[in-house]
Amino acid sequence: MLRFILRRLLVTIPTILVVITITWGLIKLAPGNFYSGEKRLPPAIEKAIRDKYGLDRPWYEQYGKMLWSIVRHGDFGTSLKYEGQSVNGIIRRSLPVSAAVGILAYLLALIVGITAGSIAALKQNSRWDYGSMTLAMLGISLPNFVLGPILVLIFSLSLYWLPPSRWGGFPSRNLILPVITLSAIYMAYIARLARAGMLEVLRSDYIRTARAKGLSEKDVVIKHALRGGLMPVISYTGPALAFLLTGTVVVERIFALPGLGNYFIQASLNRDEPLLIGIVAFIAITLLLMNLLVDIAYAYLDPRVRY
Amino acid sequence: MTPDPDLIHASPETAITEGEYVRGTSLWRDAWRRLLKNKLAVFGLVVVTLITLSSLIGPTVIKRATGYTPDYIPTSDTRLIRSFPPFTGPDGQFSWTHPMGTDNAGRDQLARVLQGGQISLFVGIISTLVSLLIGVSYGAIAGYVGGRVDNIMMRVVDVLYSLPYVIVVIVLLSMFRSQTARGQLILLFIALGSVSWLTMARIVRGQVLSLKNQEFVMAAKATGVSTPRIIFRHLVPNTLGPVIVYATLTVPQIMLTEAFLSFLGFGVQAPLASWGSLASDGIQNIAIFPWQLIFPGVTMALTLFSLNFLGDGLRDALDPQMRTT
Amino acid sequence: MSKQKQIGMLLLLASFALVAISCSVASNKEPFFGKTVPPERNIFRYVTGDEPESLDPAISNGQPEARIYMALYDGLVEYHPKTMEPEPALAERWKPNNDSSEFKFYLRRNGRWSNGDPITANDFVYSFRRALTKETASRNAYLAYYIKYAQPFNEQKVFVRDPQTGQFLNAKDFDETTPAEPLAGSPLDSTANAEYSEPDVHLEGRPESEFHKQMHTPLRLTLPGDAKGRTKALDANPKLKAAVAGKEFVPIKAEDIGVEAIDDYTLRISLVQPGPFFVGLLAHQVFRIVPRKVVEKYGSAWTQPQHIVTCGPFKVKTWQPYDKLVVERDPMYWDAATVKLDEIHFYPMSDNPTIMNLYKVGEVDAVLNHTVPNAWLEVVRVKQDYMDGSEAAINYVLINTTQPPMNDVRVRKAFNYSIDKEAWAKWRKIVKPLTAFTPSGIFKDYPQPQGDQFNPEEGRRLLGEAGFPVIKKPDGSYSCPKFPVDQVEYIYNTQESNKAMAEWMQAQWKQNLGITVNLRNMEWRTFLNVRAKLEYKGFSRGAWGADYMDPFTFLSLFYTGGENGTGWVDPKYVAMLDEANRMLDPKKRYELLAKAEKFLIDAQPMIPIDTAATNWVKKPYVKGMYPNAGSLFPWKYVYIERDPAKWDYGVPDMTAD
Amino acid sequence: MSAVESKTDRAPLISIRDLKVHFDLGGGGVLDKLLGGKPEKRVVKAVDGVSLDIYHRETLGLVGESGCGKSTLGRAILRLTEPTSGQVIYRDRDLAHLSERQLREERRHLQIIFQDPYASLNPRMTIGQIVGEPLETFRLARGREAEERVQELLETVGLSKRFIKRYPHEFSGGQRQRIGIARALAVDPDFIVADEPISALDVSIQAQIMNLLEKLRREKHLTYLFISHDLRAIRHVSDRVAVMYLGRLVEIADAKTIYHEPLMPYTKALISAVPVPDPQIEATRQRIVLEGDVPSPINPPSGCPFHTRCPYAIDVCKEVVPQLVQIKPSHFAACIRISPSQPNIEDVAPGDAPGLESGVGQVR
Amino acid sequence: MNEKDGNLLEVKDLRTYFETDDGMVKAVDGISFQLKRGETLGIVGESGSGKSVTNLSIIRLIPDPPGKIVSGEVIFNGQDLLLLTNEAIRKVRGRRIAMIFQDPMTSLNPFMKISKQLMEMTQLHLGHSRAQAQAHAIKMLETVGIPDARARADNYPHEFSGGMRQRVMIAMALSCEPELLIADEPTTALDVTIQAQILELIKTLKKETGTSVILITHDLGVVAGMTDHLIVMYAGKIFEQGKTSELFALPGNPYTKGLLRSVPDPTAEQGKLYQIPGLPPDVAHLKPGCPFAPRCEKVQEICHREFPPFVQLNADHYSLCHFAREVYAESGGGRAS
Repeated sequence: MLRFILRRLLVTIPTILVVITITWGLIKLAPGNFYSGEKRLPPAIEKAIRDKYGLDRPWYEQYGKMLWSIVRHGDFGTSLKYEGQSVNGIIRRSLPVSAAVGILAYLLALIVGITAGSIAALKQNSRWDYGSMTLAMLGISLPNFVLGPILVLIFSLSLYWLPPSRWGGFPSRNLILPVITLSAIYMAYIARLARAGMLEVLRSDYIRTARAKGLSEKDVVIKHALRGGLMPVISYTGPALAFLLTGTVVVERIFALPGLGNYFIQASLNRDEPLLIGIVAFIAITLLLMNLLVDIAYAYLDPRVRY
Repeated sequence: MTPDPDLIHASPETAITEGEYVRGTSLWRDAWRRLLKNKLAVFGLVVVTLITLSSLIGPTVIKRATGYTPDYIPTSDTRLIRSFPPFTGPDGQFSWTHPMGTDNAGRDQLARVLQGGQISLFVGIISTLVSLLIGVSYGAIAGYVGGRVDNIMMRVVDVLYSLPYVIVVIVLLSMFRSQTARGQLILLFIALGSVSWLTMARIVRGQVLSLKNQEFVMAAKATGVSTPRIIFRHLVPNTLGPVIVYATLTVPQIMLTEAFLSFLGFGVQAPLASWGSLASDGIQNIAIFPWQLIFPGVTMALTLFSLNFLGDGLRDALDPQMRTT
Repeated sequence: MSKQKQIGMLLLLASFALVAISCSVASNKEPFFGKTVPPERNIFRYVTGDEPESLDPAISNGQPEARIYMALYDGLVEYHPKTMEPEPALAERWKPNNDSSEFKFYLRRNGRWSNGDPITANDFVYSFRRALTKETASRNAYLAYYIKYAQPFNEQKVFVRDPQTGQFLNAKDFDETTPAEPLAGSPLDSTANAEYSEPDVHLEGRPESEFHKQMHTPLRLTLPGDAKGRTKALDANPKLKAAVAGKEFVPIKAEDIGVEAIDDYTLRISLVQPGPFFVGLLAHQVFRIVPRKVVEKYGSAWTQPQHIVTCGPFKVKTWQPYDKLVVERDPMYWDAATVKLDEIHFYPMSDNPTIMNLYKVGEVDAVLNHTVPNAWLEVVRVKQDYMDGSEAAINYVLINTTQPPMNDVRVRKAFNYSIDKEAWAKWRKIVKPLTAFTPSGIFKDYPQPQGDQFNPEEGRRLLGEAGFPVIKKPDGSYSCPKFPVDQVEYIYNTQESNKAMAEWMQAQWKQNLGITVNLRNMEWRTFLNVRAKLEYKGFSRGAWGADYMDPFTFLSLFYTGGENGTGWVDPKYVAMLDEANRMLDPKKRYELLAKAEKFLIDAQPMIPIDTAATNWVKKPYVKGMYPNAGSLFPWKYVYIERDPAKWDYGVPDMTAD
Repeated sequence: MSAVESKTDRAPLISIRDLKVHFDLGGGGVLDKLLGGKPEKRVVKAVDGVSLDIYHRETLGLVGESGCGKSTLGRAILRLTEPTSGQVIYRDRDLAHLSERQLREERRHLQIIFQDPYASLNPRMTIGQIVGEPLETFRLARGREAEERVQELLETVGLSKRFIKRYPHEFSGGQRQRIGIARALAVDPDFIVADEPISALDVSIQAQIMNLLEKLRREKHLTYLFISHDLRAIRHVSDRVAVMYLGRLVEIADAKTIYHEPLMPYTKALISAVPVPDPQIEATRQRIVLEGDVPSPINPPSGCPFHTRCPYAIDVCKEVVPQLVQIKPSHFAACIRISPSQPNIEDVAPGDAPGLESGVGQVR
Repeated sequence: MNEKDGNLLEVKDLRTYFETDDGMVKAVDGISFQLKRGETLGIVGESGSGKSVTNLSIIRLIPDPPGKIVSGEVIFNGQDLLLLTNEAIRKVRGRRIAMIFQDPMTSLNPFMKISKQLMEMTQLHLGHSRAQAQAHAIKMLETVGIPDARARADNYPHEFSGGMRQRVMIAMALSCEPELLIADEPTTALDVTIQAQILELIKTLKKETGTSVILITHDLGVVAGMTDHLIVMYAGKIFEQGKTSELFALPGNPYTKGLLRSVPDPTAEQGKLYQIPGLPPDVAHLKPGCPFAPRCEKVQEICHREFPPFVQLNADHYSLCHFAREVYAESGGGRAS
């Protein structure tokens, strides 16, 4: 197991380096710069800014310096756009925001999704099944940038129940709408995955065995079916959680949350090189780590899987 | 050589039929038949067809009927340049002129939604095709060849996954700059297609990995079939089910991305619009003119909703396993 | 089966619900936009716009930051809450010399930093020098270029000194930019070019210090600091090259800048030219002071909440970037008695609908300028909390004048003629049509010139003259088949209002000239890059808001050649502006500026569209905040009024004092 | 001396020499050593040194329990599974060492029929396409001619030629197996590996397929390697039978001989385990019931792989790897407890290993 | 014979149908049989003949939908199982009627330890405490011949070989000492040597516990040595039933006869094997007449037209054939009435 984990981590390193390198190259290719404004700055000032951040040094020097700082100290430098703020600090600060919303949304999605999916599977082709699957389809079909504003319209702008946006700390009422918006599609996916998984398991021989043993339907489902039926949900959790943890751009934009996804877009738009590279590397690492974590969880949950 | 008479003795098929050849229920015809039995899929098919048709001919019809084109801004009369609620005329009274109301510039929303449908459906279809073309071949090759090649190909996918999409699009659009709306649209397709295939590649690879040890592949190998032919003739068609389902899931993803790009300024260019760009415009005004979001949003959701049902139905219909009880 | 019905029902229900909600929202007859419940505590919640780049006032040039700096830092002067005229801040009073080329500021003695340290003239000297240091890389340094030797110092130039005599070479001996012909009818003011050979007698008698004397020696010659740039400059001017031979180059030091602390509470600023408007400039963020000790101790991290020391009415309490900046009343502030709020919460947000939604539900008390989306005006403008005021800002369309067909002034004019700016203004509701390049009605006594009015006939004629005849089609519409449509486009950066404007322009040109100009929207920084590098064809969106309250802030956009995004450059225009700026009499100066402006609009490197208007909302219980032309608010006057009788019902009176 | 190179009047069509197919399960890398997870390289020795001649026009039955490597051997001969080492000589060419292109040419003559008639036909191709594909690949026929040929093939295997446009899912298991056979026949092969061709079929259909294969062998002069775990079927269709256990051949003899006079304890047990459809016999018959399971090929037992279950095993069996040796004329076995002089294991004195002297065993 | 006394199970006119896209599949269509206490009944048939469905119907494990027990009675110890409540039938399952299935690889829950799966049985039905159940589980594992049962009880199913898993299944099935054990193709997925082991085991355990057994298989060899009575099924119908010995010796149905002849006889010389021509029928589209008619070598015109009668050939030997007596006679059993 340890061996497996270490091997996976080792494979990750070159991938991350390639990602960093390409991202760096892309920013260099992207037109525009972080300091430009409606009125163009006098050349001398532009030069001063470029000198300050070493942007006029030869490319290999800039690249080497960046890489060395990352490899040697794990330091992604300081943001260009936000003077004096370290990239690591920005990530440390924005991650909890994204993570809070993301994890809550995923928990909600898990609870509702699994319940709905399992019920649908157990009562296949019943009203329950059609009802929850129609809702799940709706969840998949309604893009969150439509759903979010509609929720805001109803619960904030019309009913004045909940704040329409902003981060209000954790926990706070501000979280409710973004969490629902974010979880909708995951809820729907999980419901479908859970249903499919449960249906497959319920058809399997060992469930027939369990029934033949005389177990009640409740025990058959809870003790025997659930674990196997939810394995697809587990493997979906990895990438899903990684995306959720690292912030979902759209929801963070709609609800003006100071999360990682927001910084990610801002860094791209601002051509904030160190910040973007830092976030990209962080997201890539999280993605790979989450996948690894899921594999480990899989091995833990499914005794047949061993590494 | 004459067949051994007792070998073909009275098998049930002999009863089936007339004619030189029994054209068996071909997979497609059979699938079609099964699809028609699936009520939800038929619902999906009907809605998608209706929306597609009305997107195609709707704007023309509206122009004939009311004189409005999707990009008509009534600049001569500033009174008209504002957003009317659905079924409301400039006088605030009931009117059939704008069943979906108008947008900020006083343009007929119905015409715009229909015209947006052209773009959105087109974007969705083209990008999905790209994702099919690249994703399926890439995944199939990686999965079939396996070993080091597979490893490298999948690392490439990992890397592409992790790249900051916005920056990629910025660079792409600045490197291949195009003045015309159509050129911009093509660039948009490239930008969207270039990321849409990643997940598809992974899915197909997974499928191929499990398929490639099946005996029919070995049988093909044994009869000397070349590797490309094995991949594209034998393996790829058998990944169809998951591919179709994922393809239908790609469409909303693409539309979402397209809307987001429009939102950031990389999407379709005015006066063209897509459902995504209409919706993101609508979001701007949600507190004041909710119909600007609701109509494109609902049309889009309805389409995706139907597409999903259709995709599910197609998957079931095309699954050879589903046939045997 | 029932499946279909279920789906149908679901969708139907959903759309009914939504339509019902939409009606309830639209038919809102309240006097104010949303809730009007004052916050429980004595705090004020304000949306500033984009996330502040830094809390260091020297760094950033944005308006969001400017508003925050106004809470945290003080300068010599502060903007008047209504007129935006400079009013005394850390400087109790000031005195210009007779040609406004030198100012003496008398500081108040009770100025203190938030850590209790007294504020002295040296803080100003330090802060100004720091802002101009190349390493600071201040985006705003150019605003201080009026200070003597500030620009060459910022550009790291050198003086030229004769090693034997120790004498510096003077600029005027090598000046080549004398105008080719007299620019103005009136003779040049004699003092403008006068040498300061005599000690300054206009002010308070004799020069007071060595430094002051030095400031009054003739302007020294400066040359680029790097060898490459210098060689280029010298090669271009043989006379100069000869003169420089054998001389030594002395880097310009911070100490050479024309800022002097006469004593702890007296500051003198010497300018490179007369600057009647200079005091107005001093309220700008770049002239606000920073704490030397802290800056030197922590470097760029000095603005972090745990280190920062400020000098404004408020000091930093907590800072969560991209979330909120909380500032609290600073008891050390010299005018702390006037400060009414306990705290201000600055919310960095940039998405207008989101901001407006937040405002509507009463989560914020006021929002920044240009937050009400155009389409909302219909609803919001009639509310009593809508802040409608004239603004020192304009919208215009830039033209890339370097490429055909737009290099032909007739074509440019044709496009200008065929835009109905009146109709546009009517549609936009709050803006005023503009034919010149300065905002109308902002600068008192400024004789703003008039440009061409809407005249599509004339436009079509000019276009035909330029070789692109416009044909009237049987159905009454126009077409211009010869016009190379693929050679023009209209670029803009993605934003609702820009898109609306672009579509409007497109429709106007199509209607009046029969030319369909392609629109191309871009992401902000790509747009800036494309525009600055003239990589666009035809037209580009442009807008500018005043840095300070003077027409020059607009006219100077075309001052530095080539960098204005149009490629249009005319030394004559530059000379005209120079001449005007050398004029001491404000009235005459205005006349000359207006003349230059007329010259500019006749050349038509851009199409002026409108004078912008302030466009924001504040809750009626927010008092002491006015829709001034720069949308900059001295926070110490702002307070929360809990008595509805005293609320603002409508735009607060801007004329009363 | 290699046991299989005995004199026969017939020339072998295919000669397999010391064929090994090992599957690497990972482990043993630098990382593994460092971390101690799987310090040993783990290898499945699916086929471990098999030498075998298959003669013209014979049916060689290959029997063994699941996991013994019989299918792997069949596939390795055709190089559908890459052999690790050894040779497969066919017409003086070593199939195991041909290039991909040369191999593809040779495949014309060597075909395979699979166990699972559901999995071995591409569900998305018509019968005509499936059967016609080899023709197309080897450019044997095209267009009208190819179609006729396909029809002919279908009739040969007892299917109506009218089925040509239909899909596999429309057929029953037996019919699909016929399609698989038609595909194999399309190229006119010399040699067919029939890999458990009847295991997945219903009893009534098994007989049909066995008869068909037999008829085709007669008519088309085919040579079969008939792989099965069903001793009854093997006995019925084969001329000679080879018994495999854990990747090795343990006994080869005529079908009749092996059924009536098996030498190896394993073969005996195998035959005795087959239930006979006759209540009388079943009631009286004394079965040899082997203890335990077939050991895992990852960690095969040392010495004779069968010693863990063998009722006759003695201590030496744990150390000595028995070689396949001719015990009786044309009857080879790999057991150290028998020898040509003492072929009957029951008669060997307890504890004796006569085979050791006569070269059956080799200390590893 | 007095049927009331000895019968543990009596199935009467059982019909189980499945609704599919292709139409109604009559998987089991009106079958009746009895099983005496302590006896072993074999059910033989090819795939799709309805033998498994019969047995799933007995303990009501037919997936519904699409399956449905349309009619019939299943009288177990005098009680009609089809009339029991869900709660009551659950008490029968596992406790009184236990099942083992064809594929031991998939029939055990892969996520659960062996011990837990065994313990579940006795905890549920016998009210064992954890410790009791544990001890019992280990005892059962030892009984079925799992070496080192105590240690291996904590393994997961995948750590067992196929034969071992089938032993575990048997241990589980027998842990509540059921009155009836239904073994549905218990050896099909196993190797011959293992098959022999398992069959021996079932035989031994049956002898020890006196449990009645229904053994379902397609292998005539398996039933030959194991069963007292035999049922041959084809197309959802019982084609022939009788004492095993008699049925093998004197088959009274052309299908049974064909089946017996098509099994290769290892003792005989090579040569052409007897084969039943054609394919098993499509149960969804049965024509009137005898379902075996298209494949029958004794087919007459009547066979295509009329459904054959269930002819009694001997005391408890029945055959579904128009010409049952002729066939019976041909086999040498003509003398019986």
